[in-house]
Amino acid sequence: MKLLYFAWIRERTGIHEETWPLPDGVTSLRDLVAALAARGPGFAHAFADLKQVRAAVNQETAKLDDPVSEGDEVAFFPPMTGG
Amino acid sequence: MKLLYFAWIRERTGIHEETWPLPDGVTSLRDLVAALAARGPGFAHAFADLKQVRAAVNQETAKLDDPVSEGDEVAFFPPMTGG
Amino acid sequence: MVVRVQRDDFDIGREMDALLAGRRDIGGVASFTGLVRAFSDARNVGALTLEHYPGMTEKALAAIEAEARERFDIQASLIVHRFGRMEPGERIVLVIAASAHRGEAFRAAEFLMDWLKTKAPFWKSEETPDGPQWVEARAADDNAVERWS
Amino acid sequence: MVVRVQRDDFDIGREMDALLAGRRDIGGVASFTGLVRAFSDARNVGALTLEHYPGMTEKALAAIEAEARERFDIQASLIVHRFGRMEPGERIVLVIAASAHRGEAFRAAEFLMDWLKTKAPFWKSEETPDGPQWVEARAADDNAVERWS
Repeated sequence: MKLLYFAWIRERTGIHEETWPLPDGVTSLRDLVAALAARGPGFAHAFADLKQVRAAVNQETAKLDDPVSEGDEVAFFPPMTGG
Repeated sequence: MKLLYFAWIRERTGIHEETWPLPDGVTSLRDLVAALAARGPGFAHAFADLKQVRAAVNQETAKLDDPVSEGDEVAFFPPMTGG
Repeated sequence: MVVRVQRDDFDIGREMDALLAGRRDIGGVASFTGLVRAFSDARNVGALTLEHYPGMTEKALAAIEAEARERFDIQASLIVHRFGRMEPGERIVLVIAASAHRGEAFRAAEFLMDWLKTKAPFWKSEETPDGPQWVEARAADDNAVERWS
Repeated sequence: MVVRVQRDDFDIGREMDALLAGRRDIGGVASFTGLVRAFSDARNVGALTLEHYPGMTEKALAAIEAEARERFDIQASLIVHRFGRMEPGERIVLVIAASAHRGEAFRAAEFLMDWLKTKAPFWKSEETPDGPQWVEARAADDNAVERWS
């Protein structure tokens, strides 16, 4: 799957964009966040406070319990501050 | 005094701007309107429905019972439709 | 603070740039541009002629702007109102309100327009298939002004 | 209907003219321009850098505009949002809403701005005396917590 990180989530993971294989047993965004947070301290820090994390699946805003599958583009970012 | 007429009041009186001596006994806008309405059919028509007439004395919006005196600039016009 | 009454058209970008030149404290700028519509109250309008009261108009616009600055937290504002003959699609009036905060800017711009409609000495005559017709003041505009009083 | 995401500045007069070219049914056009302020939450801001999510941003802006057209009686609308680094006084965002009636134009423009703040994937980083700081979403504007939890 394609993963994207923005703003301070990008800074903490140290990655803007990557291709990552969907781990076994991961079916929801919640599962994916748990798997990512286990990748190292930067990722753990990025996902430490889920109240501050938003996500999109295939460029549509998504909820934690929404499904994810191989081939999806999943993005993580803080609350938006446009305008 | 200086008298000004705008929009359909100007059309009915046939005058845009004139100098007119303050008639004897005229102390309020209400008196002035009565004196003007007696000047002829065009003036009578212009002031036939006072609900549709607004006035300004010395370029400030005025009420019918406001005073007028020689030397004033008095304007008559319909409700404003700017913007 | 700018008020202007003129026959000529205006350029909103240039007006805004001039109003805000050198400012670094403005977060948002709300504007409203009024245009001549080809239809008004279900009748065709070929063109509009705006008559005004030179001298009083400028004072009335300045008073409206002062009132807006009294009521709203705005750092800059502008009113430009045209007179004379204008065809459908042409610009009639521009108001701009600039503030640190967007809500105040929107509120002030709408206030400026509401008051302009009933407190500035302009009168519109429309060219219609039945000849020229003076535009009547709308009850809706009177209500809009009452909102603010 | 126009939505655009770009690094370059925009000219509000030119945008409005292009949006309304040939129209004769528009009575009023409300606009809002957001600018970089030199002060934000009582701290000095030297400049702002806007990051966005290319691809999703355009979709989000189009969805916001479609929602505005659903809710308000508007005949034309535009959103232009910049990204990249901008200094105080520079323009960040422009929204325009055009309608036969001024109330609808104002309402739609304000709606576009409100939704842009929380539903378009932009993130602001401010250059402050203490180094770069990500701008935090205002609790009052952000109902996304419910969606997410």
